[in-house]
Amino acid sequence: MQLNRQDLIEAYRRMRTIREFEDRIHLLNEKGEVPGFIHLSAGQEASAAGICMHLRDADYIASTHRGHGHSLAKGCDVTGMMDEIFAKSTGLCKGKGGSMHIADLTKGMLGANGIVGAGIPLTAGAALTAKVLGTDNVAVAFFGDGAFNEGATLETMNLAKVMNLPMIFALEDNGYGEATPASWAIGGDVLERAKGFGLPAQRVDGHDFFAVYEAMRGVVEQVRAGTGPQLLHIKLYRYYGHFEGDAATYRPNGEAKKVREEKDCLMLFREKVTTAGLLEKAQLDALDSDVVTLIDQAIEHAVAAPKPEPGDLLTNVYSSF
Amino acid sequence: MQLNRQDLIEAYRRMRTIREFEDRIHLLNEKGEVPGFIHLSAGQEASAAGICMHLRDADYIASTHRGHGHSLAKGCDVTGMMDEIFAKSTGLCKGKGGSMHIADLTKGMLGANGIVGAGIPLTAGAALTAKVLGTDNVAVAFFGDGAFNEGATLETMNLAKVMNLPMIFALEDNGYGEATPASWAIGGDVLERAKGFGLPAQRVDGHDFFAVYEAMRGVVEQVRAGTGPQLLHIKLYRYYGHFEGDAATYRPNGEAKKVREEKDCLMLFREKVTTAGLLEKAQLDALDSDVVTLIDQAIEHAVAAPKPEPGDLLTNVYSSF
Amino acid sequence: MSVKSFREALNESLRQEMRRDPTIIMIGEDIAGGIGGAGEEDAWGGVMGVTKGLLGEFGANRVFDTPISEMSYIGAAVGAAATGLRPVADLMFCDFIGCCLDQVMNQAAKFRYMFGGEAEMPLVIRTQCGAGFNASAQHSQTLHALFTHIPGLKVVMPATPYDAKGLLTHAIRDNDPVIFLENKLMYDDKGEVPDEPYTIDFGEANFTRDGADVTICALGRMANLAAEAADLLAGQGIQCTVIDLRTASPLDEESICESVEETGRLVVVDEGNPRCGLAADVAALVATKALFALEAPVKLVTPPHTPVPFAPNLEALYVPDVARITAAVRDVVKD
Amino acid sequence: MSVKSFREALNESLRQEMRRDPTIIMIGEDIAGGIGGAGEEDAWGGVMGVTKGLLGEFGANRVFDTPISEMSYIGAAVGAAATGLRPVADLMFCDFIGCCLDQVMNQAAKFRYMFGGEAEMPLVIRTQCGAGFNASAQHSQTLHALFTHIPGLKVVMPATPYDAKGLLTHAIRDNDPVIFLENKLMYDDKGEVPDEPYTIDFGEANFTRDGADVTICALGRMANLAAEAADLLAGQGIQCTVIDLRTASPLDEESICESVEETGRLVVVDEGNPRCGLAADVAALVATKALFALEAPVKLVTPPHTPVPFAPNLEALYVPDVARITAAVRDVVKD
Ligand SMILES: Cc1ncc(C[n+]2csc(CCOP(=O)(O)OP(=O)(O)O)c2C)c(N)n1
Ligand SMILES: Cc1ncc(C[n+]2csc(CCOP(=O)(O)OP(=O)(O)O)c2C)c(N)n1
Ligand SMILES: [Mg+2]
Ligand SMILES: [Mg+2]
Repeated sequence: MQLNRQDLIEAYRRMRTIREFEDRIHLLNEKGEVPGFIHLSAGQEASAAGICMHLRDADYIASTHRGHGHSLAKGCDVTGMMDEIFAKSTGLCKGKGGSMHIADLTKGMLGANGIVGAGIPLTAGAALTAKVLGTDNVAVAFFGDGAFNEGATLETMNLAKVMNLPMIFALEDNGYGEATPASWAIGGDVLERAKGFGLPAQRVDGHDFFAVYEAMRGVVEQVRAGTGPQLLHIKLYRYYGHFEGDAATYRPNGEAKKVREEKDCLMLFREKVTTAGLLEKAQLDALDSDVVTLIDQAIEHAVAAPKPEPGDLLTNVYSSF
Repeated sequence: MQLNRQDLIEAYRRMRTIREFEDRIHLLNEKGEVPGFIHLSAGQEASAAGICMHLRDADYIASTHRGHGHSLAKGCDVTGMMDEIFAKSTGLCKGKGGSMHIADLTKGMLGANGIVGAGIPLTAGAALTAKVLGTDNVAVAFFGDGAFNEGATLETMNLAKVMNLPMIFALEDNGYGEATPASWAIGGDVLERAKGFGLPAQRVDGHDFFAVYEAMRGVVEQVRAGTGPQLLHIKLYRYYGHFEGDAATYRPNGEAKKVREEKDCLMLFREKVTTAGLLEKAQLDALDSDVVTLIDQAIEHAVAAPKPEPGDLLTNVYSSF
Repeated sequence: MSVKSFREALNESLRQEMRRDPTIIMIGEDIAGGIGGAGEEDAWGGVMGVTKGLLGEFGANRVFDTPISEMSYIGAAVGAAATGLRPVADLMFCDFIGCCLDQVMNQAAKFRYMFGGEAEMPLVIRTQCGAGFNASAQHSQTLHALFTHIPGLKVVMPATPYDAKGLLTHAIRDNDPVIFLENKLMYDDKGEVPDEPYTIDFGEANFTRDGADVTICALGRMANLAAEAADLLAGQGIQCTVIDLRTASPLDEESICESVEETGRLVVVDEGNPRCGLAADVAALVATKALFALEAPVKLVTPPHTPVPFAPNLEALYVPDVARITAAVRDVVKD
Repeated sequence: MSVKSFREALNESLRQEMRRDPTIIMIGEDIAGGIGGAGEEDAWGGVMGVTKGLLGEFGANRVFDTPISEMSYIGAAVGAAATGLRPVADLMFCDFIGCCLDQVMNQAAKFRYMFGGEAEMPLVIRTQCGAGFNASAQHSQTLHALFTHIPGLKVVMPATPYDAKGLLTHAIRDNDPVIFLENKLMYDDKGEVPDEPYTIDFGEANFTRDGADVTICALGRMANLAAEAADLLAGQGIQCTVIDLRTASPLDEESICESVEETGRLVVVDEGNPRCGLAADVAALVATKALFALEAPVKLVTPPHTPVPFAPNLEALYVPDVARITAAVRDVVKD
């Protein structure tokens, strides 16, 4: 799939929506206006968009504690997500899940997840469904550098290989698992480790939407064709702390600033498409303000939306109640 | 450490003891004279002996459900083991553990284990003890090809690497995990997988005591010196079924017979040492009959030994009772 | 209707349901056995032979052997259940839950709730429990209480071949995650089992004996021992009501309380660990909801709070037996 | 003696014990934070800052950050405990037990028994529990019952800074595996704490209020709510005995039964899931051992049997609070 003008706009729209979503939640959280344990993905947008642009609703992804970007990129409703994060009954999970559990199975979004690594076996299950039902759907597990050392992740690389599942391991390496550098926590080399499980693997610059998009194009084509699982090692960076409230003192001074200034995925995207004359600056600016409006409205909606009813405490435990 | 005459005798004695121990338990089990879930290691003796000959009491090993050979090779008392397998109060675990839980911490034997993969994190703990206390002890995890796909195993390869633990991964690949061929169950190549975690790794013929011994010599020297964990991929074969009672119908006809005839580790050892004039046949034969006597006596002891007392049911739960 | 073993009853349920619904799959370690090898393809049909022949009938795209990777394949079953399949996963021994609890406790059990109802989880995990096999501390546990403690799970433990088939069929058709515990001593138990498919509802206890003096609650193998004890005691003039709970979650609270209202006495027999176990749970139910019916202290017949010992003579003392049950009943009726 | 926070009390216990005994180590994810990085070395001291400063004092051969690999590092702690160290492992949230239960349930808890007494297991696992933080279903559980169900484990849940220090110090010196649960809402709670080391024995409940009308049992944060409720009720003429159990395993059965013998009424408050939970366990104890003392049905105040909801208004309904406790007490005394 070559990127036409429409696609480029869509890609930018998705990335910009994520950024605005995250930046605004950051501010709202500082002011104490949203509850919960929140992990923001600002800085990592090119990965979510570059991958999900290749997916259809029937393809599944599973995400992590840092799931807003993946959810938005996979097509979850902005208002439904914002309502959820505000703990409202109109939220995607009726206010019962929150930031760490946003899910929309109708969009192929199997859930953010509070347990590091847990989304990966789940993704294998979605891939298994595709295999058994004989569709050509694929399933993508997003996970972090820290999650790369969980047993669930490692086992599933093997399982997916030997079961020949249509599954993609999207390792988003932002350099840290909480406060711990990936360079310390990961023994050996990421690509070699994946290959040691028999998985084709490649590294890609996660700040560059086009790099992610191109790599994923080839991967998804092969995986859909049934050649078995693959891994993408996507190098990127998160701008905010590990969770909202974390001052990120474990990062060298100025590290985040430098990445923002030199490699920001939105900036790079704008440069590329305007330099190449594919889109105009004015168009992108207009999109930016559309997105601001969208998020404004979502927040407005979320603030006004009703809380869950007391009785909701006891529903959705089993199929019968 | 070069093998002198004494060492050769010791090596042979250990291997022969294991074989005789296993063969006799096989027969006893057929006759219904020993209780429990039993997994025999006959055929795999060269690995247990070749590795443990390099270890001292203060070095630890952890074993698997198939633990008799490792225990014997590490110096556990034959009578204590036999008594345990017979569920007697004089057993190494007072009859409360049985075949799958034989342990003797005073000999550095951290326990057979009924849970596939569970011994591997435990071994990392023993290695951690060595590191913290500043001894030059090492710790060896024995495990099978099937266990190589457990999260516990995979996580620990990484943990041991990044914590630089004095630990050796002894992967005894007998071609099957229960009824499932390793060639199917392991995605990718074993050595590449280990190297993907940053572990030096080598393959060795587990039918050949000398090959195991030589490989382990180099490995243990480096690991003791503090250069970090390594993996040995030891190719071997189990003669009996997965557990006692398993007819092993999943193996091609004649596979076991062929290995026994062509690659039996005791046979190969005898050939080598007699051909090279290092030991004489008569000497080996005498050793064989010593071992038979030893096992005879152990069985006799086990048969006569007292069962646990009813009160033993309630002891050893906590340090206070 | 014909006489079948527990093993055959389970196999028949699986076979009939898989014929009925092509989205039902099976996944586990050696549930076929020999996969990828040169030997017989369906070499085992599970360690206990329960799934024997299913690979042959349904093929390798319905019956999946896996590597030894519980977190991963149980998790895959959870993910498959959320996305359109109805997996019956096999966890060889319930003791191995320690290797995959997260996928059961934090994923399968919570999806529906966390997602505000927008998830189905038609997952069955079949697993073995029970001591008496000299299999020692890591292969003999009976962990239904651990599962019962987790909201979102259903927990089933059949006592007879008839119940095994009916409850498993129900479990497969249920849209919630079900932990289905099979006592490893019972696979050769025999009983009348209808040939056609049928279901037994969850949360509906089975009154296997009727008597006015005391209520005995139990499930799984213990329910059979309780019935045996009741028969013995009947000969001695003590009439017991025996309630086979069938499912630990949901629990048929009503039947228990009603029976205790009638008999005034309660003995709970259970093979799980006593602390925070199912026996305590049933006792607490009565202490909160039917206290004034009690004419004697409740008696719990459980193993001691210890791991399962290896030695057969100790193991025999560990597992509740008919003698301990009758003694407990005699104790409560004399008060 | 000086006023310290719960967090400080724990830190002091760890620091003093590590000074005393060089075989005590700490291991966990980000218990220092920043290891291997260019930033501040001891960036976090644990997500809640409890272990802050310990890396600085004891160095990187006593305080170990790990990769995100619970089975492996908890297992390493178990192995280290069996071979001569006294590890204090940190499991960030008790919800993560699903990733490492095997090493806790089948290894640490069973070694001594399986090995016929020939193993020591001086292991402490510190972990967070508790709802009320809007942290949703996978970061808010209170799983002490799951641990209590497992023979071989000891289970501790302190209610005050004083108890936190004394119980943690005891846990570190104990030769059995101890699960030490800290409620995440309590780290800033303040109280008088002696500066010198001291221990509080396990299995010895703390009578925090004395009253003849009803016995309230609880532990951890719920024990404080129970005391609050008792104070409120005292003003209304209802006198409560409040028993802070301190440890769920071992359980101070004697104190509970003796108190119920005196008051004739029992309310158990607990934040765990109700089915096969600790509240049921305590109720069962009394139903079996002190039944005839009861003048009213036992009341259990627990969350409903559901996952923990995210929405703060639902979560507030989920966690037991003073109002629900007082209501329950009023209910049992009116019978
Ligand atoms: C099983 C488990 N262990 C630990 C945690 C605590 N935790 C939450 S996020 C996180 C770091 C994850 O790092 P990474 O995978 O790199 O993702 P990132 O946060 O960088 O996006 C940790 C340790 C958890 N939620 N689950
Ligand atoms: C966690 C766990 N899963 C499954 C089993 C059942 N089981 C016992 S031995 C075994 C096969 C192990 O294969 P391998 O590691 O190759 O060792 P081998 O038996 O060949 O010596 C299996 C699946 C178990 N005991 N523990
Ligand atoms: Mg990261
Ligand atoms: Mg093997």
